[in-house]
Amino acid sequence: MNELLIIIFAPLIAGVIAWALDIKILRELTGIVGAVIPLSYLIYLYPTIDAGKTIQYTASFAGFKFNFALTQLSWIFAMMAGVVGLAAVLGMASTARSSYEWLFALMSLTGVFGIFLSYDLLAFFIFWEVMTFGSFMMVLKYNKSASLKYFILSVIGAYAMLIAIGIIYARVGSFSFIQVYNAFAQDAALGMVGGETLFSRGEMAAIFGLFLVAFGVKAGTFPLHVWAPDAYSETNQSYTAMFSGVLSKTGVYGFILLYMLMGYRLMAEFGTFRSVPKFGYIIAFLGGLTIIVGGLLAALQEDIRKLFAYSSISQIGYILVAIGVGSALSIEAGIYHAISHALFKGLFFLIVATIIYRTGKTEFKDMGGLAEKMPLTFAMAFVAILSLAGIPPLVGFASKWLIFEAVISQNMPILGGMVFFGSAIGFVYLIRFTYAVWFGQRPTDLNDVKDAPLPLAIGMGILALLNVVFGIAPGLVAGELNKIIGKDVIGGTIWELDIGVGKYNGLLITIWLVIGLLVAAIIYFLGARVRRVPVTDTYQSGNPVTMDYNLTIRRNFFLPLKEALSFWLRISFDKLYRDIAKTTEDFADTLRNYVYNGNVQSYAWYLAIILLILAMWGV
Amino acid sequence: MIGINVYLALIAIATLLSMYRVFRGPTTVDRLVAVDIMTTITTGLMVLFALYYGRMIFLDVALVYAILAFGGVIAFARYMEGGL
Amino acid sequence: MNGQYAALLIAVPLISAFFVPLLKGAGKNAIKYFLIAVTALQTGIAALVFQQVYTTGQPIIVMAGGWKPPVGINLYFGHFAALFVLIVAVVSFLMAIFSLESIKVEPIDKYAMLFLLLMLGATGMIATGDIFNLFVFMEITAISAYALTAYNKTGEAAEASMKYIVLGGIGSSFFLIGVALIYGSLGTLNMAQIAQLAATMNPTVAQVGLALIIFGLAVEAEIFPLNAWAPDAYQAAPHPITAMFSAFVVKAGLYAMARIIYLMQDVGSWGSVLKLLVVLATLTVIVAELAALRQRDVKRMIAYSSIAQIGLIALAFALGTQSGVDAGVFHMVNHAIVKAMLFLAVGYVAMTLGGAEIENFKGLGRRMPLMAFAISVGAIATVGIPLFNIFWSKVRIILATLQVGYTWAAVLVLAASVVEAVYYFRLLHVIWFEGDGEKINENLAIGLMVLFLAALVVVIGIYPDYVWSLAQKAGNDIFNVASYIKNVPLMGVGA
Amino acid sequence: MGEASKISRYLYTVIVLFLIWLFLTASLDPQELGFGLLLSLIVGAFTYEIFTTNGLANLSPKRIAYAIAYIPYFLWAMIMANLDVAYRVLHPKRPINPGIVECRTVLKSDVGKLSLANSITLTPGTITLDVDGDRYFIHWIDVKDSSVEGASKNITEPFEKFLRVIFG
Amino acid sequence: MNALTAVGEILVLLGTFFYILSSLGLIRMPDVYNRMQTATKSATLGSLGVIIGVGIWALGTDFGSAAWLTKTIVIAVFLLLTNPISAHALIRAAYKSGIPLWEGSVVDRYREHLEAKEKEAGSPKNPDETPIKEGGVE
Amino acid sequence: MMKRLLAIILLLIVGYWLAQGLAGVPFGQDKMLVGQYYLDNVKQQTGAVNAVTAVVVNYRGFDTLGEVTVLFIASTGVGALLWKRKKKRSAKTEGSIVLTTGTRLLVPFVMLFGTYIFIHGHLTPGGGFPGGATIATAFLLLYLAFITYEIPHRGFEKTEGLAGMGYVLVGLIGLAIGGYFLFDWIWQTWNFGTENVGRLLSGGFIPIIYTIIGIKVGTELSGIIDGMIKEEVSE
Amino acid sequence: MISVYYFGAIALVLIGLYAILVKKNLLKILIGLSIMETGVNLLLISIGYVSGRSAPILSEGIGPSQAVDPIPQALVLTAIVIGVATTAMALSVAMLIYEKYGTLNIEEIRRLRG
Ligand code: NA
Ligand code: NA
Repeated sequence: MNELLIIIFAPLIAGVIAWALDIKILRELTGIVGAVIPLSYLIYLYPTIDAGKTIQYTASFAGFKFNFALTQLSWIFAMMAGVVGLAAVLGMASTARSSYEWLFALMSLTGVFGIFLSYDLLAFFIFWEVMTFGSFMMVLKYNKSASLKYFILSVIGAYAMLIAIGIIYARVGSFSFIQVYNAFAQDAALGMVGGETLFSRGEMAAIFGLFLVAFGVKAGTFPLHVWAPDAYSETNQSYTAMFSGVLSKTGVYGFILLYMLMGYRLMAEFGTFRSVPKFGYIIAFLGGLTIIVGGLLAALQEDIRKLFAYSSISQIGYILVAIGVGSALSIEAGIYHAISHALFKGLFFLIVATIIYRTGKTEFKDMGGLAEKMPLTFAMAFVAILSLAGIPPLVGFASKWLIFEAVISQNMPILGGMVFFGSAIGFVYLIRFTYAVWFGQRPTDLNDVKDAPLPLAIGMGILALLNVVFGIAPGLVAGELNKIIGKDVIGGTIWELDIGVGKYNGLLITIWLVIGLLVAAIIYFLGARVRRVPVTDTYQSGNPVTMDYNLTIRRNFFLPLKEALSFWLRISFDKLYRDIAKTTEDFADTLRNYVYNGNVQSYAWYLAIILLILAMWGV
Repeated sequence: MIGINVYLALIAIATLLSMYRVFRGPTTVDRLVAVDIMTTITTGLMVLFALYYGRMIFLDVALVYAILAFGGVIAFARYMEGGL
Repeated sequence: MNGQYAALLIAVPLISAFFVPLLKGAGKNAIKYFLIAVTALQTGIAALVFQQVYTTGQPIIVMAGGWKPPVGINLYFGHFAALFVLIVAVVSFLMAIFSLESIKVEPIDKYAMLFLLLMLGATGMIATGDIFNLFVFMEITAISAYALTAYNKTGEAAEASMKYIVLGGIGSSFFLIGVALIYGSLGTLNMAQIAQLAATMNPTVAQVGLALIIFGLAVEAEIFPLNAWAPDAYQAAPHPITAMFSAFVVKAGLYAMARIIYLMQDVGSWGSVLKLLVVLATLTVIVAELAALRQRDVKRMIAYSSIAQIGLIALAFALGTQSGVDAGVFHMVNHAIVKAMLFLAVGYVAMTLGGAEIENFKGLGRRMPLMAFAISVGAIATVGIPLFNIFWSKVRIILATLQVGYTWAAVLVLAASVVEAVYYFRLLHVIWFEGDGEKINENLAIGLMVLFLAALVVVIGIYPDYVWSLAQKAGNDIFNVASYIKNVPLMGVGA
Repeated sequence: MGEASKISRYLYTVIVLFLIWLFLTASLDPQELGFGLLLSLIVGAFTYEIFTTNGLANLSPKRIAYAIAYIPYFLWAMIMANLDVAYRVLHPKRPINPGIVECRTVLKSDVGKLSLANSITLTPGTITLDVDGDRYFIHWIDVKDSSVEGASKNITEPFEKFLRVIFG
Repeated sequence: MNALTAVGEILVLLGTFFYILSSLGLIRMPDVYNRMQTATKSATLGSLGVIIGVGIWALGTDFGSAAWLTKTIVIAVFLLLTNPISAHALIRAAYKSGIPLWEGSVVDRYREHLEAKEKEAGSPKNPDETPIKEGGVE
Repeated sequence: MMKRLLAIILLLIVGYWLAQGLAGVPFGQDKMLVGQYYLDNVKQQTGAVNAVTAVVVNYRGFDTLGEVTVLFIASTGVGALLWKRKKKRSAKTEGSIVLTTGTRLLVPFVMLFGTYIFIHGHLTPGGGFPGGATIATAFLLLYLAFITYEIPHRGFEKTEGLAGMGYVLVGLIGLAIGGYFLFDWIWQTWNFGTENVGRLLSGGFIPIIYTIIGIKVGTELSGIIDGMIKEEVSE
Repeated sequence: MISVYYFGAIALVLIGLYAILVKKNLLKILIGLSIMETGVNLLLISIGYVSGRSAPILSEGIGPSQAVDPIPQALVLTAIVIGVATTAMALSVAMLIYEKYGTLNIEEIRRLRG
């Protein structure tokens, strides 16, 4: 069997076995093996990819030719999926409750690998569906309305994609990326010289719009993001590490594909503005809006799962901004941020999983002072928080910095502002998370909480480690990214990123940081003998901190913000969609009762009317 | 003499005339009586047609028709008086 | 090998149906087992025919009475008929087994006869090579369907049957007018000869005749808005019969429609007939899906879903391209399997739990896990999730539709599919995540049947190549009229 | 009157049926004759029990002679009846005086009663409405005498002298 | 033209006349009872005329054979036997389904008979108790 | 009223359309293709004088088999739908002596005539269906005249089944002897009755099939009548 | 100009359809259906007619060139029987409906809908 197929199908097969076995421990082991195999193969294939080769595989199946390829780009995305997938699966070993979850989690992982390794539109679509279905089933188990929302939007997205693919296929006669690319390139060239193009302007707009919907839904782009907060929060949180960390990246990957396959054609058709393709603005500005909306809403959440769900949305916004801008640098920056988001958000959700696993609580108001009880988890959270907040020397800083530079270098101040705003609001919600969960007074029922179980700890460990490693040595990532474009867009060394207008040296910063920390530690230990005070025994302005005060940060902390935004919060796309759905259902009812009214004579009239139409049609 | 066409036409007219009662009624039995008469006349018409075409085989058709019509009329009549 | 034995496909169910009155004394179960035996035998013969046609690649032409067409009526077991007659037989066999458990209403002997004749009618409709004989077999199918629809003898059943009768009656009358026109113009009823001479027809006659024939068949093929009888009939009929309606009865009508459409492709107004059919087929999908959306009766909901799928097949056939027809045939096969399974499972649940209302399906995952599993597989397959059989045919239909340039139709059909996804989603949720209850012992035979069908769904979903190659050959059988004409040994009357 | 033997009844039925067959085919082709006989035998076997009680006794010369004589008599009555109808239908004033009267009959056999009833129906201005035992209820288009005796004298008696002999 | 065709045609002519008469009676008479009075008789006689007439007429043609006459006789006898029976059944149906006699009717002995019978029986006779008579009718 | 008006307008348009179609098939014109072949060859190929019969039984035997089946379905269906655990005649008024006696006299004749019709199917118009219908009329008359009359159900159902099987068997014998289902082996293999064309003993298996059909139709229609005429008896 | 037979046939079909479209009583609708079938049969027969020719029974001096088309007649025989069968089915269903619903008014026979 071909190695690409092994990478793709190993998780699914493992999942089916785990599901069929349904024996505790065995199924966990099988599941982990299913996640390890693709990762191992990807690592094993690295030398080949590094040598600039692509691994191709073509299968004739169901009357179609399916193409698969492992390219530099897909290898990067697949690695991301492999790592985060493994971490998530490790987490699931602790938190998953049934073989059902193993089956569908691993099925969605297969979908993800399939998407990244497909080299034709149909395979891409099929694995897209597999992934969607698997993740949908994961949500379904936990929450009906969340899964329904996710499902409907996903199905709409998938069907949008199918139509776009179908239109392309109808003209090109093939699904293969190469042939599709060639056709579009030729078309673009023809269009330049005013020749007869394969696709009309309207068709190009339709294809672009359809793909925008398809990828936008999956990525959680505003205003198609409404499924994400619920879906991310209403499932196994270990799985969400993969869901938010990897699955949403398929949307990102889709946008990149869009650029690769038909970027020229779209540019030729719709032109550019300040050297950025006009269609790219749409993606970029939707990304910007996504950053702001996601960030603000994240700040307003009372539930940690929701907080990170919205945070995920917001972070994807960054990536879309970067990709939308469409320069070589910005695309690399986008992918870089995709990786770092996968790493830190995966880590976050595993942390959330651990907290929920140990405490059974999800809301700020029920938490506090956990740092003392769960030191390891807290350490992980510390890494994640720093990374997300974009504090050097963690990976989050490197990618955000790149995006900011890429946007600014394209002279796009508004987008730059949006990105900056996103970072600011990120601090806001992270502070709350930091304080409300880990510090302050601990509710008494959490006094017996234990730290993370081993599998979860390993999973978190892997991700935390990578957060640090890629932060200290950002060139590791940048080097791979450059290979996609084929030139050193991001210069520098392993430790240093150099993009001409600016430099970032992860190692240097780390060294300074370590020195700083050492100084702090020395001061701490050499300082006056401080009385050890339990975190719960806190005074403020000479008065004991009451539970009421303690709760302020945990409950409606950002109420003023909420009130300030009340006008905007009332505009809810969620509600709009709900209204549309309700209207559709009512319409369906009316139609059903009117058309199938039970009266045989009405039915006979239908026949007569068809006869009339036949007669009038002149058929 | 007068010619078979004329008889055919006249009998056909008689059939049509009895149709009047079929549509007019007013009671169901009126219609039934009319149908009965109509079938009787039609039987005669069919026999005459056999002669017109010179095909004796049509006489069988007329007899089958008479039998079925008789059965039908009796059935309706019995239905009307509650005899089914 | 001489293929005349294929006439047994007609003779066996007939003679068996006639035999049932003699068996009446032997008791209800004897009749039910007899039914199983006959359908098994039919399956065997159909398998033989299938095997011969697909290995030799040559159709079997059964010449009734030894008369060569167009003098005599011939049956044409080409790739399509061979495949579908087998499906008819297999589904009948499964439903005969299901009847063992599910048919309690008397008189069983009459049920068995009507059951066999329903199977016979569909077989004949698929096999016949004569347009009037098609009418006869269509009526055999329809009238036994009328009777079986009302078989439960409830008010609803009678009502449903009456609707079916009235609409079916109008349809068949106009069908016959169409036949009369075509016969009047060409002097022949043989399909191959009609195809041969179609181009020479008076264009007005051809237009009106073709339109009327399509109209008549569209009632049986459940094309909107001629399908108003169908939800009622599906809901009211005994469960095995509903499965048969959906799995092959409607398909026989659909096939007949496709066959005649393609036979008449030399007729001037062909394109506009197809266009109209595309519109109606799309409407069929949309209206049926919307009607299913808030349906409380699961059997009726699946009935609407079935109609929608039929609309999809009709759309595929109306595209007028080889790829469309292939996709349509493929979808027919897949849909037959899935809907047989769904109606089997839903029927069994309804008879065990006392009704098909959605409330009865609460906690089904715990109460009847096998049936819940089957319904889930069926639902997921119908929605068109990869790794399940319908995905492949649905994608093919959409691609074929877009290839012809009916983007609007593809968009509308997919929009309707979103609706379909929603109601199946709700069903699944009710089954697995709502309610509770004690586990009920599920009937072994029925359990095995649904597992078999579910396995088919998944196997075809994972490995569609074989069935797809069958579908392609069968599709070619419909689409490639020149080879159809060539294969029928017309004796040159009137030439 | 007692019942005749089964064989007699059967043979009588077969003979009648075969005669009808001869009339139907009017052919002396042995194939026709043979099949006619065969079918008469088969149909006779199924139906002789309801067809006749007297069997071959019906074929006595006297009865046949009276039956033959009855034909012109009846036809004449019928033609008279129709001329009467013609008068009433075509007369602009439609001179009618209808009512239902009762008659008695001396006939005993069912076939006799049937023949009487049919004869009444087909002759001047009368239709048999019902028969109950020996009492006939008759719709009369021009009631001349509403008493039982008077009506009988007018309506039933003219036919009975023949029918009494033919059917007993 | 020969004697047979002449006789036949005369009979057909007369029959046709009675047919028309019959349908006129059907139209002109005031109620269902009187319609029956006029229509049944003339239709039957008309049939006799037309049908036997055809039989005889055919004998005089070049395609004629004895079978024409015998067959027409069978048909004529059949009608002669059945028409009064159906008239009887119909008039009974009319009466029992409650159609009143024409307002000018002078007497209704049947009503008296039925009323007397009802009084005598107390309740209407149960039809189930009357079994089919075994044996023939003479 | 509006509805009626709409219906009329609609029907007029449809009618006009149909008429347009029919205008392309002129009345009275010779449009025969296969039909002429039948007329030219019927006597020699099937031994039947009545071309319609030959078409019905020989050339288009499949239609006829189907037709028989349809009627069988109707009888079965009526039986199934009107099935009651216990059924009984529900007539309230007895037939008068006029009707009962008339029926007694007519039934043998009607039955004989029914057999006459189907046995002469290849020579005269008619055949199994009108013959069967005639026979059924005899039973109808019995039902109408005698309010307690019932057909022998078991026997009728079995006869119906046997007749149907007989038809298929004749067809299968054709398959065995001549290689084709519904092959007329009597005429084409045995050449029975070739010298008799126009007489009774000719027409190959037509008389056999028409006899079978006649019996089948007769019993079936009687069964339908029986099914419809009776009502449920509550126990 | 369209022949009177065609005209009659179409008229019957349309009258039947009219009854189906406007009559409220189920039996009348079924009668409409039967009328329609009759019209169709008449049409079939008319289509097979050839001017100046006789029934396709090749006796009594009628040869192959003097007979009308036998096929439509054969078809009509079949169609009639099918019509009878449909009518029988329809009537028994109507009886069933009357038994269960106590009415034959189609406006009231609509428990199944939606
Ligand atoms: Na009469
Ligand atoms: Na009469």
